[in-house]
Amino acid sequence: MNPLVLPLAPLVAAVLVVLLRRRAGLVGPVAVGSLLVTLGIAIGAALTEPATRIAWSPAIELSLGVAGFGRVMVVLVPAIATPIVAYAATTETDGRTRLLALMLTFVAAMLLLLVAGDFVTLLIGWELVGATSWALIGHGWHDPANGKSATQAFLTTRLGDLGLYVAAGATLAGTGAFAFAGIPSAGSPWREIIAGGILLAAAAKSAQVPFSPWLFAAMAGPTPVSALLHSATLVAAGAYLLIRLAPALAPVPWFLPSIAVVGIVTALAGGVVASVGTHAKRVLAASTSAQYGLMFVAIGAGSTAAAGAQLVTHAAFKSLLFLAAGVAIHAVGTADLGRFRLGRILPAVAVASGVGALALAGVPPLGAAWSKEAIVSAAVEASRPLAIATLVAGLLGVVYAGRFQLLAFGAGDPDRQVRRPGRVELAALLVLASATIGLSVLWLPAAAARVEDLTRGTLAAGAAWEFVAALVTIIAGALVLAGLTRTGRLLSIGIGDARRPALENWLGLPRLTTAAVVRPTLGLSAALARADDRIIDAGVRATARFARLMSAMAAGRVEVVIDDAVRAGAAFALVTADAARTVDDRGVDEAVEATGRGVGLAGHQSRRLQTGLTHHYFVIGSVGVVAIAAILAVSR
Amino acid sequence: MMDPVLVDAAFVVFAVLAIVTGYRVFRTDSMVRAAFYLLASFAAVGGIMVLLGAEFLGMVLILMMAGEMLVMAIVMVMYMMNPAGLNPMVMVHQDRVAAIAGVVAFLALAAVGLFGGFPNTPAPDPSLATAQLGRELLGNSMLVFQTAGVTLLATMIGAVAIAGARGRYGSAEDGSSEPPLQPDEEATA
Amino acid sequence: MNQGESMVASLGDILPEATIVAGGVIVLLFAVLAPRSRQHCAAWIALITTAVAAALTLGMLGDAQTLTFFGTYARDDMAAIGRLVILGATAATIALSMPWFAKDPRHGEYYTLLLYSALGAVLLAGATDLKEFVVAMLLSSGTGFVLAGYHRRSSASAEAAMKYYLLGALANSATLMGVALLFGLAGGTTLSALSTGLASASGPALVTGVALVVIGLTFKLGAVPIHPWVPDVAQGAPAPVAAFLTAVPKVGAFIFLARFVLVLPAATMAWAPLIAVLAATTMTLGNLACLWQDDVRRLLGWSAVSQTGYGLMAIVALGRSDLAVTALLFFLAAYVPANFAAFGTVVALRGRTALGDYEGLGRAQPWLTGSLALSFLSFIGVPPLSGFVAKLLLFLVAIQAGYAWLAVVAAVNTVVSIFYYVRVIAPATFGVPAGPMPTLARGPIWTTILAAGILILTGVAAEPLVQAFTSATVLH
Amino acid sequence: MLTAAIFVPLIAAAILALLPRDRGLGAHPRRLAIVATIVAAVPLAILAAAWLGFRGTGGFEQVEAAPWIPTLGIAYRVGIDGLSLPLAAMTALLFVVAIAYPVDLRGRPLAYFALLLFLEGVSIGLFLALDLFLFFVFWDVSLVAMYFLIGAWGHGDAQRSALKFFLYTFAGSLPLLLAILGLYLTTSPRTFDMAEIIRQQPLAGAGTYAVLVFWGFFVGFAIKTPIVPLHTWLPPAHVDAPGPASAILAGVLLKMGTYGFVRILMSMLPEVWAQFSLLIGVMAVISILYGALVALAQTNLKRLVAYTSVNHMGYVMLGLAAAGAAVTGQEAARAIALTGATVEMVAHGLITGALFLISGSILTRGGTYEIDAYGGLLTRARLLTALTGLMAFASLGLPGLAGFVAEVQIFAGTLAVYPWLAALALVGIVLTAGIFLRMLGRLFLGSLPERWTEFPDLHRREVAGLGLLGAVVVLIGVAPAWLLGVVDSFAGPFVGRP
Amino acid sequence: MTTEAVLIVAAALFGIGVYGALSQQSFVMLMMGIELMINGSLLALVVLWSRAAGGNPEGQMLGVVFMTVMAVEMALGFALITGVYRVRRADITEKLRRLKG
Repeated sequence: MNPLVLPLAPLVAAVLVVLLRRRAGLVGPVAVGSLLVTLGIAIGAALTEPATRIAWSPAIELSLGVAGFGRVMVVLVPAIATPIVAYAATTETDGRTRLLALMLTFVAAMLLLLVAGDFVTLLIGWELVGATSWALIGHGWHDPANGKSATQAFLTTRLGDLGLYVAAGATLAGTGAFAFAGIPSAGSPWREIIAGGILLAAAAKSAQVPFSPWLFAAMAGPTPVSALLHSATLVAAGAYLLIRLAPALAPVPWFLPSIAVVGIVTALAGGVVASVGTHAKRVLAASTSAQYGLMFVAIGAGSTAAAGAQLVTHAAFKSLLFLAAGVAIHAVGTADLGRFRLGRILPAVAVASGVGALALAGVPPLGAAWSKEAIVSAAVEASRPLAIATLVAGLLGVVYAGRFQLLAFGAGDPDRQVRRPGRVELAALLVLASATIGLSVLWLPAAAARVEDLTRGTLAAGAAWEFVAALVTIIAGALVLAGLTRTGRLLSIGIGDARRPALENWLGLPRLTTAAVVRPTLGLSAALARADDRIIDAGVRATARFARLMSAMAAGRVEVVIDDAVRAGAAFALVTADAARTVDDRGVDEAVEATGRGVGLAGHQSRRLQTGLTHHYFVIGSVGVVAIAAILAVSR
Repeated sequence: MMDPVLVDAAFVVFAVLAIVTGYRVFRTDSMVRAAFYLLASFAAVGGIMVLLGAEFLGMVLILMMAGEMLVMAIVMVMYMMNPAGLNPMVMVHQDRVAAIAGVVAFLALAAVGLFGGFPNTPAPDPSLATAQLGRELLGNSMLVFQTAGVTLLATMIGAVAIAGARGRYGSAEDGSSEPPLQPDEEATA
Repeated sequence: MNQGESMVASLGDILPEATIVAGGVIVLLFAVLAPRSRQHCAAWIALITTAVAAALTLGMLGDAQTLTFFGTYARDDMAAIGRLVILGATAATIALSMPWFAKDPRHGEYYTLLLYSALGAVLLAGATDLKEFVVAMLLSSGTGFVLAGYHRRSSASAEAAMKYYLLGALANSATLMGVALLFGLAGGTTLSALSTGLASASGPALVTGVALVVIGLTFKLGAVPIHPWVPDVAQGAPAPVAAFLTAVPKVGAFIFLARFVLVLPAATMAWAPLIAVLAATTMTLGNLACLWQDDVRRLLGWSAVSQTGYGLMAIVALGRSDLAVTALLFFLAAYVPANFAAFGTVVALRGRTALGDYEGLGRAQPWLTGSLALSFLSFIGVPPLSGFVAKLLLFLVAIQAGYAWLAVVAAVNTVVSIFYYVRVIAPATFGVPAGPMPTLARGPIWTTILAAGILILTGVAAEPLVQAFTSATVLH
Repeated sequence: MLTAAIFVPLIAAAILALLPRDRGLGAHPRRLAIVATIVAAVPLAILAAAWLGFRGTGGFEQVEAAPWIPTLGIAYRVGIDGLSLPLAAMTALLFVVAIAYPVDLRGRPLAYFALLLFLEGVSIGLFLALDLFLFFVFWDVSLVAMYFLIGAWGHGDAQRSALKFFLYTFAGSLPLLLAILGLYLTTSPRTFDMAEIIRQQPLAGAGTYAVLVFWGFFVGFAIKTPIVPLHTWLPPAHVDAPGPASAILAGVLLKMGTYGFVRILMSMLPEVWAQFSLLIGVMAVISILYGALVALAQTNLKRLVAYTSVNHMGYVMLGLAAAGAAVTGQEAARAIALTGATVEMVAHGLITGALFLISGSILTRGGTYEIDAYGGLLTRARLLTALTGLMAFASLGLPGLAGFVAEVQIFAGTLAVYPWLAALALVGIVLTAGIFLRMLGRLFLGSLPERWTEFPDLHRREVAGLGLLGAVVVLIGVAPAWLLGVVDSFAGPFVGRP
Repeated sequence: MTTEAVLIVAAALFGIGVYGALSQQSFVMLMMGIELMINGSLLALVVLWSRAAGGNPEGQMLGVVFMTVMAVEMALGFALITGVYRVRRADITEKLRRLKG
């Protein structure tokens, strides 16, 4: 089997969807069906590990293959996407065809990214994922704000993409080709450059600090889009890349520690943001950043297997949570967490969401708890402060997970009139909730080896006290929640309205970016554009001044030498000066134009030499003879 | 051959005459007088030329200039501002520049005369000069001679064409202008 | 030595020239004798004369290359090629003149003068002797003064003629002194005598003599410093004459200048820097003065000045580049038709000369506009017109001669020149005509188109010309 | 056959120019457009055939030669290699679309189509020419034709812009001519034959003389490319030119400069190029960043696209700087940089050509290029939005489209040679992304202003033309092997890749 | 009567001629200046012919040529003066300044 079939299947389906846009009834089933087919193909591929090469030119060969952690991911992506697309097909009415086609394209791009065995292919998938996400986020295009958010998201991730370009170039420089396989053989400094590039790309894509705010912007898209982007796809790409390539780059001494630092910082910062947020989707988005931060910690600590497990479990429960949040938002028409509390009205949804929240909090025996446990173990093995920080992040996780669940689906007024979810929505929730629960198999003793095999990584040998510590954090978190609920500060967390916006909005990070990057760029751009329109005003002035000086000199000297003929010269010298001043006063645009004008002035001047008076011509001729004789006499 | 002293004396006289009269051409207040000064200057130069052995050239010069100056005097009387051509007049411009130019020209050529480094190969027998000229005219310089003839012919035609007031078909000037921009104006023109 | 026989034999060397002399006389006699209604036939006689002379010249091309008339005249390819260009230009002038002078009662002798003026240029091109040079220059200028003033009722024509005359008389007189000095230094007047006689000469006499001769030539060339007549004649003289006078004397003068500089003693006389300076100032001044001209004829006059400057680059390279002669001759062969295509347009448009009157010419007279544009593009040096090949060769020889700076100056000037050419072409092609734009007659139109056609033809098929020019011998 | 590709449009142009204006084709612009399009397609077909017959030997193929001015070593020589073939083919394609594209003919259809066909022959000729003289002839003539196109069918201050364009680019062509002559004079035997000169390498080790010749060429090509700060002729020329002329100007004429860099400077003066390649790289990066930043601030659609051209040509120059650098051991990367630069020429030609055509269509409909005058056009013009979006994404280097294929190779190749320059240049792609996303947002998204409620979508001729370009852009983006293979057959041997 | 002395006389005549040509307003007077220049040239020629060129007959021929020049220029000058006076009533250079620039 050609691995190219994997991305092609949803792509063909996307085309099919567009073609079928007039048959409204068929669109949804085709989209979902195609994903199921893709899922089948993906499972097949994961078992057979196909690989192929496509030659672009004698110098560039693309290699595609399902290998390593990619085997898990190719299955995971369509598996998560299927319920989400089904959800989208039933809930979204505005531009549904476009949305579904784009989602399918997005899945195709994501699959291409996953089957990439070299940097060019990776870049193709990577950038296509970014571009389709731009279109998905900006789906509601009538509102200009959505377009802006989409652009922000795209630009931020593209900034990270530069790292990938750099890594690609460095790989080429170091190995003569683009394939991942060559990375270990790349020498210094290329390996360092590759490492730096990949770290940048992964951090941007996985919404790590300082790139995290784009995830908020990405919330401008419809709920299924958020679910798709934040669970197993867009955001996962960064972590996936690190899981795939970190082992090869591990010899770079600063590489893994930096990953860990980025991860833990994000995990903590994201945890805080998620804990104080009041916008349902943003809370979840911040939690996504935080959870991916944990994955980075795992990778940084040397356990790609733990990160992989976390990625899988997170994909399941986060998409579940997003869909649940979507149902809730749909029901009440707002994303403000203070206005939800739908537990009594939508009990089924609340239960499903509860499963997700428990997973997010890392409560055993769910699979998510196992993966979190593995991360802690890895962190312990790597460094003690890291381990402690990881535990703190876990505590925050319990808080924001619980807070979300309580605020969104806590007990509220049972008689509120809200829109109720349809069957497909519930089914999607059910599927995802089952998956979340099903992942509890990770606790089985045989699972560890299996995970190590699937991720091609290793798990740290955990100690018993770590499990205890994890339980303690959960209990502590629960106590905090209880306290907050008791004091009625669950929503506000005791933070004043003045400080809330900054805190909520990624601790003010976006404002910093605006001030430090966006504004200067735009300002520079405007300034340059102005300058370009009237380049080098100074040049004009200088030219004019020079002309004036010259003509003044001519006026002074020439009058002494020959009176009449050159009195004319003096006259136009003055005119030149005058004209030059006019030019100066006008303060004209470009240096080129100034040159042209200078020549034009010279034109006026030289015409003045032709006075129309023959005796002047005689003088010119006489001077000419003298000059000619002088030149002849001087030159040898 | 004349006595060298006499020759020198004659040369000095002619030279002074040529220069002084030449200068007076532009320092007189009457054009007619200027013409005669010029004639005198030419005559003096003709004299020097005779002294130098170019009898034929010298005499031709004198005769030619005599005729020419008559024409010039007539033209002046005909066209110049003061019909009599005898009234005082100063019609000079850029006098200073002209003087400088004249002095520069003189100094340069005088320098050429003094330091020119011309070879010193005098004519072997000046008495043969006129006969040589005749042979030259019809021999080596045949082409030059013929060209000069054509030139004189062309000059005559040209001078008549420009200056002649009456043509073969009435006034010579009718129709002697540019065609009008629009053809219909031609009828009225 | 039997002088009579050799004279007859020599006469065979100047058959084309003799033909022109005879043609001129016949035209004159015809003009005197024929009734007014038949006067225009004089033009045909003149045209036939040029054709016969050209045919005779063609026969002489590539023949034995000798000096004739005791070393005073060259019967070489250089002269023959110059003669062909001059005769072609003269024929074009005649074609332009026929309708232009149709109303002039002195129509007939005009052609005699024209033929003799051409003869002057022809003789100048062949002269290898200072006497012949002086007489030829006199013939060429004397007739030129008259031709320039031929519109006897036009004050502009009279003014142009007078100024042309005054400058010419001054320059010629100065030249006489130069000739006298060179004769004194060399002991002879032929160029070969100069080349041996001047070999050891140096000092102020040589410098002054050469300077004064060069001054005379700059008058004929319309180069700085005796250039001011060119725009005046271009504007004031009858348009066909303007075309003639801005082109034909130049051909003779360029060729004589080439012969002249080659006999100067290379050891003591560095003439190339002088010519280079003259070239640079001439092209620059001509171009600058063109920039704001609102009179198309005057513009063409100034552009003729600048073109002379380009041509002088070839003179600079003489003896320093194996292609200098090629460049010079090609320049002449490219410049002359372009000049006639431009002035021909003016003639065909009944002397239309105000820049504003050219607005919308493209819609009214597409063929003439095309010709005008082609001639301007050739002046600029846009391929594949012959002006381009000429400029390429000029740049080439200048660089080869070590005068790259001159090539750069010429290049800068070329860019400047675009501006004023476009000032004419742009309104002509993009504008809308304000009224009808009647033409004079078919003859000038066809002449113009033919001249423009030659520009394309000699530009695209340049090889025959390049080959002929490269193998041309230059006697002196 | 290649000769026919040059001369069929030239001859057709001559015939059109001579046709009567009030009868026959002259009186039927629509029929005339069809005829012109068919003629314009002939070179495309010929070049397609040439492509099929292309063997990729590394040298010039399908050479056709005839003596022209043998005395001076000038001959008519045309042929193709992996560099010229893609460019010539792109040119032919772009011309077919440009000629078929609807435009306001101002009552002079014959002249319009004659000029465009003339320009097509000339442009193709330039890329196929294997003789410096012939090359220069085509170079200069293209300026004249473009001058008249802008002047006669432009809008705004068209004549001034046309003049500026003409003066400026002609000023560039003269140093070029001087440099050609300087180079020619050193050949022995003297010849203008490019292949022979490349073989001779007459200026190897020629010191200052070679450097002077180099900068003559450089200035000539840099103005046309254009490289900042020699770019100021470009925006006015583009803004005032009619859409198809803009497309040709950006798509074809700018490529002449970069093509000249490779074909002449890098091939004939490789030592000097290597000597200055870092400087050239720096200039390229300045062009990239400057072009992008200035474009970011534009409110005029055409100026915006024009400045992105400056930016994109900067990428090309960057690739060329890296490809010609004297860095041993990175032959593979340098070949990739060269391939990328060449592909960028093709890609930019197609993409920016299309964007200028689109600008023309928008002007026809809305009467202004001011971006802020529009908004929400997606409501009314879906095809316009789709095609603009496609081209905008292609221009910002989205994978799957032609621009990416070029840019990834340029960056990767350059990074191996000049890591810091490449890193700086990469910022350019974020900026271009910002430029185009903002542009798309402001033109098409948001709410539709009242005045555009009747805004018509593209019609068939426009869709067909843009669709064709789009298809090729996608084809190159998705499966570029057919193109890269051809280009690589030139690039590999050029850098001496083992 | 040395060569140098004659040449200085010739130089003086030439110089006066130049002065006249440049300083005179009237066409006729101006022409007289030119005549004087030729006069000087002629004198220089003859002395050089006689003393430096060994009496080469070409020199005398050149003298004839010079005189031809003088005659032709004067004849045409008068004709042109007549013509200009007829259409422009102009007798001095200052009156001819329509063509300029």
